[in-house]
Amino acid sequence: MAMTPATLDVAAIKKDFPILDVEVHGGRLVYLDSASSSQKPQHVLDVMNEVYETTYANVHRGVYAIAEEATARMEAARAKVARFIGAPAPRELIFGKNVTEMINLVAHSWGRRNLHEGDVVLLTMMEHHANIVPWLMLREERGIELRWLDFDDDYQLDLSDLEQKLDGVKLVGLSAMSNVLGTLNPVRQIADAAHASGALVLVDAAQYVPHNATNVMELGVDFFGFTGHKLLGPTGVGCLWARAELLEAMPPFLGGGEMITDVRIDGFEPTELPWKFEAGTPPIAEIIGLGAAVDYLEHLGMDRVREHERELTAYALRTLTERHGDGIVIQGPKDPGDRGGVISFSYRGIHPHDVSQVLDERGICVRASHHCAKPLMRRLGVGATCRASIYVYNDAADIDALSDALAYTGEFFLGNTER
Amino acid sequence: MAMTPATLDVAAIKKDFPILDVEVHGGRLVYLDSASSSQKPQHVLDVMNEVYETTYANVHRGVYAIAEEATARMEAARAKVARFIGAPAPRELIFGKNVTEMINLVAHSWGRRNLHEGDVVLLTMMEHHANIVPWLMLREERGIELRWLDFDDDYQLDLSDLEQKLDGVKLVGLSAMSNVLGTLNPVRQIADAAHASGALVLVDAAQYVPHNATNVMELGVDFFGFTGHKLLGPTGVGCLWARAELLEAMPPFLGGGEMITDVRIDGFEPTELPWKFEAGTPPIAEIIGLGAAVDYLEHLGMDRVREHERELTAYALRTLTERHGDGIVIQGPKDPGDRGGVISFSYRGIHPHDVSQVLDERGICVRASHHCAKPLMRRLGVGATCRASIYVYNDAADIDALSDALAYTGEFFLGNTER
Amino acid sequence: MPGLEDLYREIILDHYRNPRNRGELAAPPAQRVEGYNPLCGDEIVVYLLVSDGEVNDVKITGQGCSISQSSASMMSAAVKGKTVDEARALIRAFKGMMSIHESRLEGEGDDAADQLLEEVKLGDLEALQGVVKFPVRIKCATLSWNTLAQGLDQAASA
Amino acid sequence: MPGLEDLYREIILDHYRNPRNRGELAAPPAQRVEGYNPLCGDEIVVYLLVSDGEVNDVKITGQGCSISQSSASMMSAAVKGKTVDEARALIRAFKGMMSIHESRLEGEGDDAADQLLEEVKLGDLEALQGVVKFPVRIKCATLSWNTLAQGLDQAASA
Ligand SMILES: Cc1ncc(COP(=O)(O)O)c(C=O)c1O
Ligand SMILES: Cc1ncc(COP(=O)(O)O)c(C=O)c1O
Repeated sequence: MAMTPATLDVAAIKKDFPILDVEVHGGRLVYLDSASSSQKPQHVLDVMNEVYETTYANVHRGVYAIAEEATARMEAARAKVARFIGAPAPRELIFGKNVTEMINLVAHSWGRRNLHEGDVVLLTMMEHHANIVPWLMLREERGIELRWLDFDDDYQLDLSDLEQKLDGVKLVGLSAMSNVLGTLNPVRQIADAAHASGALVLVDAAQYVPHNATNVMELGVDFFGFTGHKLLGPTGVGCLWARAELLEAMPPFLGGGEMITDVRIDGFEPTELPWKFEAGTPPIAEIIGLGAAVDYLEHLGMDRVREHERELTAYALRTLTERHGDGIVIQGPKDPGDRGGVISFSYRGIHPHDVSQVLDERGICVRASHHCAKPLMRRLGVGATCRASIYVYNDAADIDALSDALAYTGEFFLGNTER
Repeated sequence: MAMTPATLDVAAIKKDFPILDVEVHGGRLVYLDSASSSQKPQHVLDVMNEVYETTYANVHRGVYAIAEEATARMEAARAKVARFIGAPAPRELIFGKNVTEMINLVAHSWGRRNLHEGDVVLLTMMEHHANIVPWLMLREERGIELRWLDFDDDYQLDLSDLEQKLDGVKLVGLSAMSNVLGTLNPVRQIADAAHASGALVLVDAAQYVPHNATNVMELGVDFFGFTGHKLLGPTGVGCLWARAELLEAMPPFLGGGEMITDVRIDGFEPTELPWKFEAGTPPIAEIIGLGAAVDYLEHLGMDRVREHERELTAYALRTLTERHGDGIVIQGPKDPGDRGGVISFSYRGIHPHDVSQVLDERGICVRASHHCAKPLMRRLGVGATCRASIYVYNDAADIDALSDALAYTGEFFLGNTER
Repeated sequence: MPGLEDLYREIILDHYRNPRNRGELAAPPAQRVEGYNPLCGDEIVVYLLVSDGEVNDVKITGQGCSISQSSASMMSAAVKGKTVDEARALIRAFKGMMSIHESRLEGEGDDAADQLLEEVKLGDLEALQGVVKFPVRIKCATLSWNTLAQGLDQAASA
Repeated sequence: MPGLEDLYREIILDHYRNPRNRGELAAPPAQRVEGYNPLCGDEIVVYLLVSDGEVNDVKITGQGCSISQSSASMMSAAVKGKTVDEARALIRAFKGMMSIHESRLEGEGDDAADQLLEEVKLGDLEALQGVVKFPVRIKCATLSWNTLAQGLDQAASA
């Protein structure tokens, strides 16, 4: 018998998320904006509260019991998150405030040491600003060149001329999954080609890690960033994994306490990994909270999470196109196997802001925005899209609610005809 | 009748902090390490939980109700914290992950634009690494000069040759209160002298804001950083206030979402204050939690907080020296009016690690460390000190417990004689 | 919690579905000014014919959400035929009505804005007052007004 | 929760109060190596007289906490008169006992260390095992051992 993962028990999962009990405008909350930020299960809140209520202290160096305990819990969370993404060693996992900071860390520390005028950084046309602006800043500062990988009619990266594109490239930066199109990119294939031509690979996995079983070694990448608040974790914590040799050769980024072994009035020595890149008091409770989020997800099983989302995405694509026909235009791959549960669309020419506003009246949360991907918006020829995105706590009823509310939105703005 | 602030009702306050009910090694927790990080009142935890449980969403641009509400709460917290420090406008208050990051922000963004080879940054010999290492990094990178203000026998800054010292100085960086000595520095006086000679002033107020009524305009400074976790707030949030003209003239620091108005494949435009300096998803719940901490402190009254700490510090200095005589050496100003409630000491030649370890057995938390101030440790001629530090939830009984446990520590290591 | 009816008053939807003064004017003699809301991608072009201190004609093109488009339409109807001074007073009053959130961030009091609101009659435009309850949408509502202000400056220096 | 008695065994306090092999050796012929724990400021100097593959004499100076000082004292007693190979095996075994926390951070398994522990007899040194329950203090306990290792390397290449 083939090992098919059983489906998630979404009804039970919904009960784990207190916010899903909230009433909005007199109805239930239908949260379809997890690509912006996920909701948090009670377990994550409980663990953070427990730390603050029973064993909170600043970490590292404290000799007393609650400081030892807080440190042990934070480092245990580091080990857990590292294992969760298949990292060979916890000391290769650096914490900061969000993935944006982590990509900036790479641009500042690795980039300023290794990129010089004329060096090329290859990005994709579906990057989030977090993986564009740091490189634009380096371009302004030292004249590196940015090059772009476009995508085809099914919103998949066009790799036909990848080898030429890689010429002169020192770093490839790509998102493992687009936060607008939902496209799951062929990270391994690109990483192999990049390495063959001598480039390193930075992956923005903000949308990938929350939804897919992850193994950085199998992906074969060099830098790998993701963010806690999209992963059922609290705000205020981001993660960067990188190979130890790379991190060891890089100069520190932020300077301050925790990241040194010695400071004199005329110089300092940075300390060992991971703390070398963690200046100042880390987000202690947040890291521990992220560890609890990982526990929760592992309890569900990441294969099941992916399978659930693939099925629900298939259901959504089918339902929305069957019901709304040409009225809805979905920007993203057709095959649910090629994509995650992020569905960008435009509806009957109604502006995304207006769509989202009317959906809100029905308790439905979708994002109407450029989704921090303006180059992509220009490439698509739109100013903004509506985006519905799913996670473990969503089910077919949520999709049906969206579909009904879209029909209502059409009536509201355009009058009574459904198409 | 003179307006003397009534003393705090510490017994009632202790009940607001769940962790103070915890048993350690079978006794009550005596937390005397608030200079490292403060404990959190139930109110702060409640507010953060409430956000996550009822109205959590990513901030900015979300059109739906819970996103509007989360944004409104975060921006209300910004306004509250700004008011708390007497800042004229909320948009002058930038949030990051800790004060270390905020000082690095100034060094990267203002420093790299305004400091060139040979320019001088004047620091004090009692700075925390957070206000040293970023400048050492700039020194390595572009050959700025660091100059140092020493202190006198009563651990007060020596300002006798301040004018000469200011010659060629572009920036003065000083902590408003030393995290080791407890010294309250004459910020206004130094700021006036600095401005008169054309230098700007950056204040590390990590130890000041939690314990003193603060008004940045009256202090007359330019950059002013502090950190949430020492201020009854959660981990993961730091603050920088600076005058709007300065912030507006500075280039952005981290690049990514939220901090732009436009991104093209060949450039970007940063957005307005404060978001220009807040790339990526901010620590949403943490900022709101910090707002709740400020509410709690304002409810107590910052004048009372200061008065309580002055009195308790006086009591501690008296008790410890009367009981332990020459056995205890306290590094810090004698007059409680000149200092905050941070008491560094060495005890009968016993190593601080050992002292702290034995105190822990009695449930007493003090820090044994260089306190991230190695240049100061070298200046004091010690490797480390023990540091007991107080806050609103400490009382005379906590000091008595410390004093008794010190006697026990002496017996434990040195045998039965008290001196 | 504010509801849809606070935002999408009938008169707003009417202006959205049947925008007034849609079209272009030859520039010159007219002023042509572009406005752009980077948050949502809304674009607007305002054409403005000013002579003898009076706004003789206004035309609007562009695309965007119902709030930005209806606000532009209402704006065009409100300032057409007014003196430049009256138009400027209207801009100040309208932005006063809208800027409660923004001015708080600046740390300014709202007194001046409140006073203006009492002096200038906004008429139909008051239908947009509900937008204030939806802070994200304020920039949609003010886009055409900021563009108009730029156009008036341009005309004055022409 | 581990208590004081886990850490400060009587034998440790004895070595702290009455350190063995305190003093200096003329260098050369002895090796002189400095060790430094930046976290707590502990300093140690190890003097090492090695000849014919044997550790003929060891002396220690420096200052630090009871754990670092007693560990140094015990170390000196344990390796004096041992062959260099025996001393190296002792270092590995001792660090194996101590490094549970550190090796986890490296992502390595603890199997090799466990095996070594069974083969090499640590004797008195096992009193330091309690330190493992106090991760912050591990670096205190290993300081003199790391310094010894450096000294042996230095002697080998001298
Ligand atoms: C004076 C001073 N500055 C800076 C810091 C650094 O604060 P954080 O670790 O929150 O960045 C501290 C506390 O550790 C401090 O006491
Ligand atoms: C693909 C991608 N990269 C980066 C980010 C930025 O994440 P954060 O705001 O947590 O830094 C996001 C989410 O906003 C994203 O979807």
